[in-house]
Amino acid sequence: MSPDPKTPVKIDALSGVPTTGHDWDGIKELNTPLPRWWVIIFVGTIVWSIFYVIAYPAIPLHSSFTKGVLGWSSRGAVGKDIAALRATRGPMTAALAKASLQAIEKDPGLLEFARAQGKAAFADNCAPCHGAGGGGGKGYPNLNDDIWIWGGALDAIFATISHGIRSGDPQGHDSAMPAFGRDGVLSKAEISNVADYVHTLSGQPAEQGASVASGAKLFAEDCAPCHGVKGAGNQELGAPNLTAHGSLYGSDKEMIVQTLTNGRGGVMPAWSGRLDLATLKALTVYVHTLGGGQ
Amino acid sequence: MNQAASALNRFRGGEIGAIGLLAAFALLSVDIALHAYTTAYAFHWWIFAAASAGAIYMIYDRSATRPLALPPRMIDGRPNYNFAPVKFAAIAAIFWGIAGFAVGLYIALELAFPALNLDIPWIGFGRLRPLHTSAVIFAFGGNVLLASSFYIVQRTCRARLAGDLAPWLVVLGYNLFIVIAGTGYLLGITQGKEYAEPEWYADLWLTIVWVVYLLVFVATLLRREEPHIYVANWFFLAFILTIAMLHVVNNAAIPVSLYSSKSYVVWSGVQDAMVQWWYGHNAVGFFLTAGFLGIMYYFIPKRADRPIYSYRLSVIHFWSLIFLYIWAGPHHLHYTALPDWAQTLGMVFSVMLWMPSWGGMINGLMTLSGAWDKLRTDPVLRMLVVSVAFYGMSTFEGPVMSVKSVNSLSHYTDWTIGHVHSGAMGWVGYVSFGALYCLVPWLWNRSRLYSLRLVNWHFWISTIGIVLYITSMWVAGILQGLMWRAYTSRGFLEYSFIETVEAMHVFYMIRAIGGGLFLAGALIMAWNLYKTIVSPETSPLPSAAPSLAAAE
Amino acid sequence: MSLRQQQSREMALEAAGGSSPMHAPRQQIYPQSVSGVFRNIKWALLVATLAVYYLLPFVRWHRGPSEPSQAVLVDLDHSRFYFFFIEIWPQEVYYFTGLLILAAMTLFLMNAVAGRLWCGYLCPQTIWTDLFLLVERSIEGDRRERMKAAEGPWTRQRLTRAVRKHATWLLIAWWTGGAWVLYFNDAPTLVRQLATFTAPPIAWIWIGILTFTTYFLAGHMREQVCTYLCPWPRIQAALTDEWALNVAYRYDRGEPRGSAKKNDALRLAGAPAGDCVDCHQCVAVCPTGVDIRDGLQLDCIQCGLCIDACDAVMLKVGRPERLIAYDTDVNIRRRAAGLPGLPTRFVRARTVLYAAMIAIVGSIMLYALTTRGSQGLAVMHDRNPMFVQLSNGAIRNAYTVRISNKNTEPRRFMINVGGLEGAQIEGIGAAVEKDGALILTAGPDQTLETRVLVTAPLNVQLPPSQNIVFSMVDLKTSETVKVADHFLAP
Amino acid sequence: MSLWNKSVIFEKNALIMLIGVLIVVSIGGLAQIVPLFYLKSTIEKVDGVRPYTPLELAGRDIYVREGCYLCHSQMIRALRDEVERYGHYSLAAESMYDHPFQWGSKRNGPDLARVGGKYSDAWHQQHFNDPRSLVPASIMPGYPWLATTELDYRHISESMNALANEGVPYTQEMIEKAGLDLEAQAKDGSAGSSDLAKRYPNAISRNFGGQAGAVTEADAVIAYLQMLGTQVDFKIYDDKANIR
Repeated sequence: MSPDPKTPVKIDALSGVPTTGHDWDGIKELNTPLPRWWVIIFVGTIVWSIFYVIAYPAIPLHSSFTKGVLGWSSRGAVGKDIAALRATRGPMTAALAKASLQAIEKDPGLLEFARAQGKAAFADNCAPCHGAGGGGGKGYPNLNDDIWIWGGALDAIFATISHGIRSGDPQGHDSAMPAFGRDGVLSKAEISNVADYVHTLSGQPAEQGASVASGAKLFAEDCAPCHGVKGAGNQELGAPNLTAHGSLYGSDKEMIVQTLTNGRGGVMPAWSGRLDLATLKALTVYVHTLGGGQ
Repeated sequence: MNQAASALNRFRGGEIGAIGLLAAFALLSVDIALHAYTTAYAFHWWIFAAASAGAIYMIYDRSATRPLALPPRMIDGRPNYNFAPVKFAAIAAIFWGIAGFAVGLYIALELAFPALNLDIPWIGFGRLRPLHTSAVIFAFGGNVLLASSFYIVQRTCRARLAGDLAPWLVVLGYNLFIVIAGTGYLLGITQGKEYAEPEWYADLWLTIVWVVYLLVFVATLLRREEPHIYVANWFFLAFILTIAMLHVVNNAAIPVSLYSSKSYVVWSGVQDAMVQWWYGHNAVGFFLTAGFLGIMYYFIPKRADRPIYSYRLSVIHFWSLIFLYIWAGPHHLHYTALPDWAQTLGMVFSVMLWMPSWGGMINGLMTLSGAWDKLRTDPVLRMLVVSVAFYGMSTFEGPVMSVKSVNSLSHYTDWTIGHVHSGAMGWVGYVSFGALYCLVPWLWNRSRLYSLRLVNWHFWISTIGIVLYITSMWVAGILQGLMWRAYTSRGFLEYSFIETVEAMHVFYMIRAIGGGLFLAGALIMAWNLYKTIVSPETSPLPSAAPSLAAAE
Repeated sequence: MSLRQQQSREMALEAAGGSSPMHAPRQQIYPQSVSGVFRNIKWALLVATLAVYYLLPFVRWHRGPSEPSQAVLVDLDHSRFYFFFIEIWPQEVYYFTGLLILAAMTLFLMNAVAGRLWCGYLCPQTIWTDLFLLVERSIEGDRRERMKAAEGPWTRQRLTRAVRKHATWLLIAWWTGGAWVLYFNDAPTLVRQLATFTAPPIAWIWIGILTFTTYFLAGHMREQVCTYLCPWPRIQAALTDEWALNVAYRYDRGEPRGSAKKNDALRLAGAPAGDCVDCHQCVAVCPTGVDIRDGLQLDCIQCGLCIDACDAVMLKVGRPERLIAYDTDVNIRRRAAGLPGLPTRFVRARTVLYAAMIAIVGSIMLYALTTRGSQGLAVMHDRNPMFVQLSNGAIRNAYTVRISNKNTEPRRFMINVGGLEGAQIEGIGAAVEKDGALILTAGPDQTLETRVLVTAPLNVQLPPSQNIVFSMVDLKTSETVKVADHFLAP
Repeated sequence: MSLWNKSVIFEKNALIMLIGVLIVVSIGGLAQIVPLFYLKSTIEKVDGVRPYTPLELAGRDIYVREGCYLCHSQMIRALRDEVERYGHYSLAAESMYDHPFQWGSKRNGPDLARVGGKYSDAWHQQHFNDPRSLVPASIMPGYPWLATTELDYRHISESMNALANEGVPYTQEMIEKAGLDLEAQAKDGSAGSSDLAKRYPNAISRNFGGQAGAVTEADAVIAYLQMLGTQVDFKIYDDKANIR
């Protein structure tokens, strides 16, 4: 401001700079010009901003926005970053595809890599049914324990993941628990008896009024061919071990009756077409090392 | 009868109107309190009812003793300043400051020792943190702003504050809002927007108070005896106006029912995020920067007894600051689902903001050239100077942190917390302490503070506190950011999240010590100011004496 | 009146006259060369600090075959920081908090003792500006010559001198940037890469940035950094007290100032006469252009050069030295009142407080550093499922365990679980079981992740959550770390 | 000269200054906020994002009430390590029914944008009761009262009505059946004639809180947490189409 004509300009004695002539409650203002460096840096940041705005997506328009001459976007960039990361992991992935499952587990480097990759693949593909940590749920096996229907050795797990169960894959596991009740093989009473017997197999006490003995007889005739005489199961046939604690569908009698009546036949997809060999191996090793692997 | 009639005659039109409105509001409050869905909500409306009744009583009581005519604007050609609301706000500021710092210390300890949450709903971290932020920003900072803006606008306009009851409505109403908001947080009443947690009814009440604040302020400006408006008042005006705009837009909400404390903000998702940080960043920009720059523009030249360094700089930096600040919000949302274009704008405007922010710093510090020796003898000036230095540091750090690549590391970490506190403790805290140390003796007509030695102690102790706080949070933030993005040589994430939490423990303890020292300093200040007020000696300080004491 | 004030006054008067410039051009300061005690101290510090800065990256320190052999190295790729015998891992970065606190307290202490010691003697801005001034002086001549040239036309000589000066500055700036990046990579390798233009782009970018900032700040901005930009001078100025030593002019001795001859005459006549001969040498040598005789001011970085300049003059005119000297506020005031000066009090509440804090923080850090473990153990319990029941009914919990070996040779560790009697521990992958414990081998400076399964014995009543302790023992040194966790059951 | 003279008009007239300030501070907000409403690219086109079920909404209200957003973000940034740690970066569409948004600004705890389905209900229950009984280094407060406090959902339909007025696609039917839907979801679909799954595709119903009897606040919060980030199927989501 050029000083107000009505107010006399005074020179500040100490700095020798004129004031604007005003006085508010004893406060005056000097009329010092702006420091040059301040103006230069201010203009500098503005110029820099103009360049930046031209280079990057910045200005909203009527139905779109300026995309920036560099063609950069945060989502595009993170895609590239992840692709680059995958690329650095490439040699390990190749090694994974080449090595045998047993060899992978013996090599600490490969194992760590396989577990990390398996964990990510598991979260994407397997967790929806088996739970985030492979904890399983009703009808979906817990992969952390030592109970395996189709086998918990490395090769068996690999086969199950690759080809699935009742998945339509010709190499997949394919057998089903018959529906003894629905198909009229056993009567309701017989089913109840068998259920009573099965209930005791895993060490649970028999229920009140249970006819364990007649159930045992029926079991030997109808069930033992698959589940074995002692009910220990048969992984070749996918027949669960009935003596184990915990069961896929629950171990109370009602559940067993249901299973006997309607049969069971859960489905696991075949992954060999969808996932590459390295990922399949990684998944196998991951599942095997969750804790239950045989 | 006659007596009653004459008593009635004593009431002014404004008082009758106020009593009527308050009575109606009291009835409404009771109705809502009786039908409220939750007891917490009912509790708040009982407070409203009690406050209305109390206000009616106070107006009635005052009318009996006050002179019939409105207080004159001038006595013997000198302005008859109204300092009573200023005094109230100054004391409220000290009270809320201590409370806010104490809660801050407690939640800092909760992060170091989570057992301190005691499994009690009301004192869990999630409920106490908004209490801390609101108490220090809005309760402490807000009352400092109310006190100093009402003081400064009167003195630099040489005019009595506009309104008779209105200034009281602003000061008391604002503190009522704080009580409602603060108790609400403890009871779990929050709308879940950072720094804007109070629910719809508290927001509405604040809107009323704030509009009256704006009216009082502008009306006082219009009454001024000076041809020009002083620069401090430009900043106050921009602060009051912009906060009103931000508050109304950000808090637009639909309540579930009149009888429910719950409401849902009308904005959602990405738009709400943008509105929130448009508000949130400018709460910093206008509440904690523009408002406190107004304080600085008065107290530094006044205390140093030197002219403002550059009028031109104040013009340029004022307008560029308020124009640029409002754009900076999206830098809180870098790499989020906010579209890239908005992030870019947030970043470049934050960078451009650097020099306009520093304009305030230069004007503050260069004003002291020629009075530099006073720093040795006047610890209050010392505080004011350090506050401006911290202002300079955090307004440099801010643009740096708004750069996307820096932000990708710093965001979500304690670096942000450190940055905020270097601004909050160093700038806002110190400039407020400086203002209070100036204001209290001036308002209560004391020639000096009770003890300058104690001011020195406050200063030395709290500087160490700030050093501990900021250094620990800087390192903590950078460390946590680095740990989050650390990869093993095989190309997998190196640390689980909980390991990064574990690594914070040491820093949280150092931070708590720093916060404790800062609180200790504030307690020293409170004692000092209390002793200043109750000390019997009354001869006014010659240079800074108000020309006339307030009549009420 | 300082140059800055003079210049702003001219500009403002001009502005008042009508033509209103947006901003004030800067008035160049031409500090004159000087010699003396403080100049020598500053030269020594300049040489010492710059030598450390430029040469430190080349100091070797052998740690082992797989480790970098640079004494001071910030290895960002592997997130390690090496400082001679110390190697800092990311989770140990809290040492830097200690260092920052120590640095702050040291600055505070320096301040309480003698004001802006940092600004005057140690700040990089001061040191590089001094270096750049040295170059300027040796090419363009001393103060008078430079001022004369600046006022005159652009002659051939002036042009060549300017080119030589800026080229030298840029060279120094470039070297400064170059030294900086050497701290982040193996120095000899990087030097070779830079020489053959095969260095990574990030190195070039950083060299570019530092070249620019050094050239700009030390060559052009100079004292403006201290006057306007840097917050530290204000804080420092606010932190000194009346007992701190500061560079000050002794009014009582100096005033009334006048020419040597005139004052000698006055003195003979018994009239009051000061020692100051008003030669302006103190102003001429000042790197920030202040007149110390105006008292304390914010531009003064307290480098002491005016003391040297004044002493030389005092010697010449035969008056006692230290008309300008380090003095305390208390004594300045006492002398003004005609009282004798008091001895400097170094032991005061503030100095003791800061020294105590330095001692406390320093010893905590020393303790932490000497007792820091060379091995780390982190345990994370599985969250889903939290436990499993095995076919025989036993309960098992799974943990992800990461061990780290901070030494430079491979080590063997044993991991044990305590707190759950009879528990079985089983490792997956790299772990080998032996006598109910796990044996792991970790390579030098490596972390190793493994999965550990803990199975509770059958027939034991388990609470929903039982405290257990993982311990990790170095099989050679028996160094042990322990980490607490939980064993969960239905 | 002229510039300084012109600026004087503001400082001589309070009302002109008021208007000047108002104009200057309005520009930035208008330029940044308004386009977010009209630009179609702001919110990605995705399938699967539905409004919260009444139980999830009640849980979300509790999440807000306890101030969870102060320590937990719900925003996975488009950065490599975040995508690796938490999953696909968050989309704007995923929070389009969030009144208010809960992206957060500080991570004292991990991001929760995709916590849904990551841990078991039982883990959440115990973690709320006593976080350090599961994670010794956790600094989270305990929330034991959630499991013991009955959920107050008398006014949940009013809440949904308020949200519907703000544009959340709650139908009249959803609002009317809110109470039933809530009970159905918390009790494994057993609360009579509720077509929860029809109204809210992919809504999971089970006893989230793990306790028999009345619906508790734990049921609601865990139901909310378990659905976070699970709505968009990223196998069919087209990243490239939504770069903006």
